[in-house]
Amino acid sequence: MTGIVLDGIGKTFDGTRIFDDLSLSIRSGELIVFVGPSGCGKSTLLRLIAGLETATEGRIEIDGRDVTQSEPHDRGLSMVFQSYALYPHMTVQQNIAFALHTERLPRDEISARVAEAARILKIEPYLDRKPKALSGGQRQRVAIGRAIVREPKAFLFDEPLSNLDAALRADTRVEIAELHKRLGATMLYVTHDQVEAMTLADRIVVLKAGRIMQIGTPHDLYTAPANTFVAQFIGSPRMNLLPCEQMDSTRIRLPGGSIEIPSLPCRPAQIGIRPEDLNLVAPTEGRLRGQVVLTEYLGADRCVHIDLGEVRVTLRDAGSSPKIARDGEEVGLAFDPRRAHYFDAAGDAINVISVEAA
Amino acid sequence: MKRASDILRILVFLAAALILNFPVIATLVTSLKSNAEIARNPGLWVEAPTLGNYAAIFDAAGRFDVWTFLNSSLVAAAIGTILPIIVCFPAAWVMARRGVGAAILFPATVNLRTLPLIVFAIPLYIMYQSLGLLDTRLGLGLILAVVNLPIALLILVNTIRDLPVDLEEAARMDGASLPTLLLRIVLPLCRPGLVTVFILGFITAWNEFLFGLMLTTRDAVPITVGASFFFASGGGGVEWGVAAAIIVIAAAPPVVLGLFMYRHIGGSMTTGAVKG
Amino acid sequence: MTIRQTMIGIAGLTALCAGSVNAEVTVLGWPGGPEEEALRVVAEIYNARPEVAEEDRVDLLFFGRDGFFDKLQADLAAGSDAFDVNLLATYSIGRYAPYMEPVELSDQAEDVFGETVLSTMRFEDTQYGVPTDLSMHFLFYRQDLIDALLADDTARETYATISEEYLGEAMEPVAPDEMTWRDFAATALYFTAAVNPDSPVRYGTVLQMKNLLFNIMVFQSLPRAYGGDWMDDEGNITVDSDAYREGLELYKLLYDAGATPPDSLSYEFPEANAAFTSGQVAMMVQWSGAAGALLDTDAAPVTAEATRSVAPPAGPEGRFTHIHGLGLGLNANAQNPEGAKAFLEWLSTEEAAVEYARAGGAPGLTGTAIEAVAEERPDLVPLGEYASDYGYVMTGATGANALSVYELQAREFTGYWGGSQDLDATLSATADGMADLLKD
Amino acid sequence: MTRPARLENAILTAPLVVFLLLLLGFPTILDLVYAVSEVRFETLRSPSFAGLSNFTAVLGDPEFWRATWFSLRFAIVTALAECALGLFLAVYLAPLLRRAPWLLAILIMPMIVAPAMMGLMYRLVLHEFIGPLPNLLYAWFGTSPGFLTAQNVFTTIVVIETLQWTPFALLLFHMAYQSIPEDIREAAAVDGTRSWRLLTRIELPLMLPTIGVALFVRFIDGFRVFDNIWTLTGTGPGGSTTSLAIYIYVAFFRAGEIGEAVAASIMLFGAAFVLLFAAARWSTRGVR
Repeated sequence: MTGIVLDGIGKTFDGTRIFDDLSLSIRSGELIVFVGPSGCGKSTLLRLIAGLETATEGRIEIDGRDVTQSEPHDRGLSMVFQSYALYPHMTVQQNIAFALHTERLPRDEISARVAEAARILKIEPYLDRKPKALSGGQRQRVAIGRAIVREPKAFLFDEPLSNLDAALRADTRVEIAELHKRLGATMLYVTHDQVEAMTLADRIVVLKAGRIMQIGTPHDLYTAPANTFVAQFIGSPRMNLLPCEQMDSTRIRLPGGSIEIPSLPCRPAQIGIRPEDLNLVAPTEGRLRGQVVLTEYLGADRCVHIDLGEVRVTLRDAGSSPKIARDGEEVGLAFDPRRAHYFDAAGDAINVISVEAA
Repeated sequence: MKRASDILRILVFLAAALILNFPVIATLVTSLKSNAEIARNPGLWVEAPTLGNYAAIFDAAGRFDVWTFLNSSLVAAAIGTILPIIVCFPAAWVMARRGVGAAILFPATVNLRTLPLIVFAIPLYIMYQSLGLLDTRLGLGLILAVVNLPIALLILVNTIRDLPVDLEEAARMDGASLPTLLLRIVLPLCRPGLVTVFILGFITAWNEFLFGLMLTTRDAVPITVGASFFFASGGGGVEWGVAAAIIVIAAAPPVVLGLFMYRHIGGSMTTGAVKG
Repeated sequence: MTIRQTMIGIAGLTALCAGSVNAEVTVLGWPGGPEEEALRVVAEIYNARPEVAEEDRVDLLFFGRDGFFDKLQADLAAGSDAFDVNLLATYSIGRYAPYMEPVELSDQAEDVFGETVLSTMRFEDTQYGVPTDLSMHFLFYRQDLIDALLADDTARETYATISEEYLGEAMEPVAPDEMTWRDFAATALYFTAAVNPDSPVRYGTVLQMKNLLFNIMVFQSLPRAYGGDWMDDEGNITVDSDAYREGLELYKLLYDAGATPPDSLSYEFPEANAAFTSGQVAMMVQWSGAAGALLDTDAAPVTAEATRSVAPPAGPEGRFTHIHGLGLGLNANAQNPEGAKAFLEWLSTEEAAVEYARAGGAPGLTGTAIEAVAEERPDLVPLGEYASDYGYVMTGATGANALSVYELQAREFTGYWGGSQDLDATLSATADGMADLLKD
Repeated sequence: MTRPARLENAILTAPLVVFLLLLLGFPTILDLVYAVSEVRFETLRSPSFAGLSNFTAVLGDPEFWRATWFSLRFAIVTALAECALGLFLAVYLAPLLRRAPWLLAILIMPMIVAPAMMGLMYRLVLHEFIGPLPNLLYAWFGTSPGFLTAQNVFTTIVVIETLQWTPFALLLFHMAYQSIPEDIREAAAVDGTRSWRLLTRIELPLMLPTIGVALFVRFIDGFRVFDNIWTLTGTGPGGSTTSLAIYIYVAFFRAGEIGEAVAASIMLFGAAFVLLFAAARWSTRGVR
C-alpha cells in the first residue's frame, strides 16, 4: 500500500506565496483529513498532490516514486470533487467507465469493474441514467464509484459532503468511513468542517494560511491542541480562551476570579477551558464569577453563555441538569485546572505533559 | 384599469408585429397571386391563391436553376458555419482556460465583427482568381467562415469559460489526453454554445449577399444573389409574382430556423453584442 | 505543410471540382430570357447535324445577369478557358476585343442580317461576333386612350391648353407613328392626372430613371433625335450640346410635372412594365424585348389588348432607336477553337438564324430570312426594319469604356433629374468624365 | 508555463491563426500593394507603382465624401431610431413578453430575413402600382407619396433599415430588462417608487451598458450598409444612396478603378480602426 510524502513544498500563485517549505508524510492505508478555515490552502494542497497544480518547489513522492512533475493521471490517484464533476453528457455507467476506457482496458474487465463498484455503492439501478436525473446523494455515490473503479493508490476527497443536506451528510460520512475500512486504501480528505474531520480521520492535518498548525489523531488534537488556533478550531462549542495574568508561581488571575495552577515551565498568557469542563456552581463557590446572559437548550445538552466581565465564556452540561441558570443570574464557575490548556503569548501550548505530571 | 392597459399593450404588440413584418407579409401574399391578378389587384387580399409562381420557379430550371442556388447556399453556409467552429474551438479552449491570446488574437478576431468586410473583398477577389476559388462553393464558404469567425470565437470562449473546471480536472484525473479531453468532454459540454453558433452562423451565412455577388458568377451563386437575378433588367420579362416567390424561398430557411430557435438567437445576440 | 503547398492544394482541389474536362464547344450565353431559350434550341439542332463531330458538340453555359459583363471581363482578362464561345454586346466589344479572336462568317451572313446589324458586332472594322439578338426600343402606347383623345374635340382643346402651358405652344394631338418628342411630351402631359384632372389614367408615361446604364440607353434616342452624339470625328466630346440639353430638360419637365410616377428615379425595366400593365399609364418607351410580356393577355390582362408599339418618337434630325446587338464570339483562350469557329460560322447561316428566330430569339433579319419567319414572328419584321431605318450606335459606344460612359451618364443625368445638380454642372461633369474615359 | 503546455497552446491556436493569415493576412498585404498601384482588371498581376495617387484621387472625389457623409448620417440616424424604438418596445411590452415569450419570435423575424431580400421585398412593396403599401394608401387617403424620390429616398431607406433592425435592439434590451433582478424592482416598489421613476432612476441606468453596446453595434452595421440599399435603389438618383460600401463596390466592379477602390477600402479600414479604438477607450472608462 501507499505512502505519500510531501517534502519542502512551496507554491507561488500569481505572485502570492501559498505554501512555504511544507512537509508531510502520509502513511499507507491512512485516512487523513486536511481541515482549516476557507483560504487556508487545504484544497490547493490536495490539488498539488493530485497533480492538478504544480508545486513551485519541493518534491512529492507517492509510493516512493517522485511524481512532482507527473501528469495527474500518472500518479495513480482518484479524486472526488466537491461538485462531483460528473460528466453530464454521459450515463452513470459511462461516467464510471470513462477512466477505464482511457486506460484502454479490455471491455469485459471494464464492465466487471463497473459492476463491482456499482454493487459496493448500491447504484446499480441508476447505471443508465444521466447525472441530471439523480439526487444529490446518488450523484455523490457515482462520483465515489468513479474513483473506486480505477483501484487507485489513494483517494482524494475535496469537500465531498458540502453539497449534501445535513441528514444525508451524516449518513454519507459513515459510508465513507465504512468504505475506508473495507478498502483499506489511503484516503486524503479535505473539509472545513471539524466534525467531519474528527469523525472520519485517522489523523488530522490542521492548516491555517498555508501552514500546518498541527498533525495528529482526533484525540490528540482534542486533548492536546498545539496552539490556540487548533484549540479553538477543534471542538464545538469552541474552547473558551481567557487571558490570564500570573500573580505568583501558583496563582493566576483570570477575568472574574483567580485560580491555582499546576507548575508550568513558563508563564501562560491564555488559558483554555472546554465548555464541558466548566461546571455551574453557586456564586460563592466557584473559582470564577459571572452573570448568565443566555441559555440554549439543545436537548441532550445545554449551553450557557456567561459574561465574566469583559470576556464571555460558554459552558456545556447535560440538558437535564437541575441547576437553574436564569438570564441575568449571578453564577459561579468551577473547573479542574489540570484539564485546562495553557498557552503562551504567541498562542502555543505550554507543555501539557508536565501539567499532568504535576 | 389593469385590463385596459393590457389591451393597449396587446394592440401595440400587434401594430409592431404588423409593421415590422409588413414587407414579409406583403411579399408572401404577392407570391400567391397570378401575374394577371398582381396587375389588377395590388392589395393584401388574394382573390385566387395559386402556387403557380412557385411552380414556375422550379419549372424554369433552364432559365435560373433554383436548385443550384439553394444547393450553393446550403453548402457554402454549411462550410461557413462549421469551419469557424472547427477553427475556433481549440483556440477558444486555450483562450478560456489558459488566457492565451488575450492580448492580440482574441480581440483581433472578435473585432473583425466591426470591420466592414468589403475592405477585404477586392484583394480576396484577386486572390481567389489566382487560386481558382472564384465561383466555387468552397471559396464562398471560406469567406462566410471569416464573417462568422468573431461571433463563433466569442460565444465559444464564453461557453467554455462558464463550464465548471472540475469536469476537466476530473477528466485529467481519469487519464484523458488533451484531444480526448477536448473532444470527449469539452466539446459535448459546449453543445448549447455550439447550437447557438451554428444557428446564428447559418443565418448570417445564408443571408450574406455582398460576397456572393462579388465572388460567384454561376456555379456557386447563393440563393440571395440568385433571387436578385429575377429582377435583373435589360430584357426579358420580369414576373413580379415569380420574383416574390423566389424571395420567399430565399428568405424562408433562415426564418424557419430562427423562429424555432429564437431563444438561442436571443442569448447569443446578447453574448455577441454585449461582450463584443 | 507550408502555406504555399496548402494554397496549391486548395487550388488543385477546386480545379478538380470546377473544371470537368470536356472536349466540347462550351458556349457562354445571355441568361434568363428568350435569348437563352432560342440558343438552347439552335444548339440542339446543331448538335444533331451529322457533320458535327462528337467532340465538337455544343454545351451551353449560363450565369446571372447582375454584373455579367464585369465578371465576364474579369474572366477573360484572367485568361479563363472555361468557355470557348462567349457573349458579346455592342457596347462591350471594345472591352473584350483584346481577349478575343475575330470570327469568320458564312457567305450568307450579309444577306441574312444586313450591314447595320453585322456592324453591331464590329470593333475597329474587325468582326468579333455573330449577331444573335437585336435589342432596341419601341414606343408602347394604349390605342384606346389615343383614339379617344384624337376623336374628342374637348380633349383636343385641353390638349392645346396643356401644351401651351408646359411647352410654350398650343399643339394638336397626333397619332403615335407621327409623334415627335414634343408631341410625346404633350400627350404624356395630357394623360397625367396631376396636370389634367380629367385624364383617364394617372400618368402619361413611365420613364426609367434609376441610376443604371440600361436606362440611359433607353433615354439616348431622345437627344439623338435632336442630333446628339458622344464625340465628333476628331474625337472631341460633344455631350455638352443643345441636343442633350433638350433631351434632359424634356425628361425633367415630364418628371417635375408628374407625368411619370414620382418613384421613376428608382424605376428600371420591371418597375416600368409593372406600371404600364397596371393600366394607369398611357405610353412608354421600352425595350423591344418587353413586347412579348406587354402584348400577352395572360401576363398583362388589363392592358394587352389595347397596347400597340411603334418606333420611338422623332426629333428635328429624324427618328432614332438606340440599338445594340447581342452576339457570340470566340474566346482567345478557347480550348477548342476549331470547333467553336465551326459553330459560329454555322450560326451565321440563314438556316440557323431562322431557327433562332422561330425559337423565340430576336435576331435582326432581312431578305429571305425575314420572309421565312414573318408569319410566326410578326414582331421581328419591324425589328429588322427599324434597325436599318432608325438604328444608331453612338460614336465611341463600342469602345473599351463604353459601359463606363453609360455608368457615368446614368449617375450624372439622374442627379440632374433628381434635382441634386443643375444642367450645366451635369453636362460639364459628364463631358469631363467622358473625355477621361474615351481618350486614347 | 511549461514547455509542453506552450506547444499545446501553439498547436491549438494554430488553425485559427493560419486561417486568419490565409484569408485576411494575405488580402491585407494585397490591399496595401494595390492601394499604391495603377491597376486595372487586365493588369491584375502586373500592377505598376503609382505612389499615393489613388489616395489623392479618392480624397479629391466629391462622390467619396458624399458617400462617407451618407454612411455617417445613415448610421447615426438609424442607430438612434432603432435603439429608441427597441427600448420603448422592450420596456412597454415587457409584461406581455414575460407571459408569452414566443411573441418575441414574431417581433424578431425581420432581422432574420436577409437584408438583400428585404431590399427586394421593398421594391415590390413600395411600387406604386403593384405594391400593397401604396395601394393601401391610395385606398385610405387617395394618394401615396413617392417613396423613392430624390427627396424621400433617404427617409425611406432609413425607415426600412430601422424596421429591419429595431428587433435587434429590442432583443438586446429585452434580455437586459429581464435580467434586472426582480427583487430590485420589488424593493423599489416597497419604497413606494412610481413606475416612471423606477424606469428612469433604476432600470435605465442598469440597462445603460446594453444601450451603449446596441448603439455601437447598430452604428457599425449602419455605417457599412450595402445589401438592402443595393437591391432597392442601387446608387440612387445621381448617387444619392451611395454608401461607402456601395462606393467601393461600384468603383471596383462598375468602373474598374481597382486602385482607387482599394485606397478607399484602406481608408475605411483606418476609420473603423480609429472608431474601435475610441469605443474601447470609452467603454473601459465607462467601467471605471
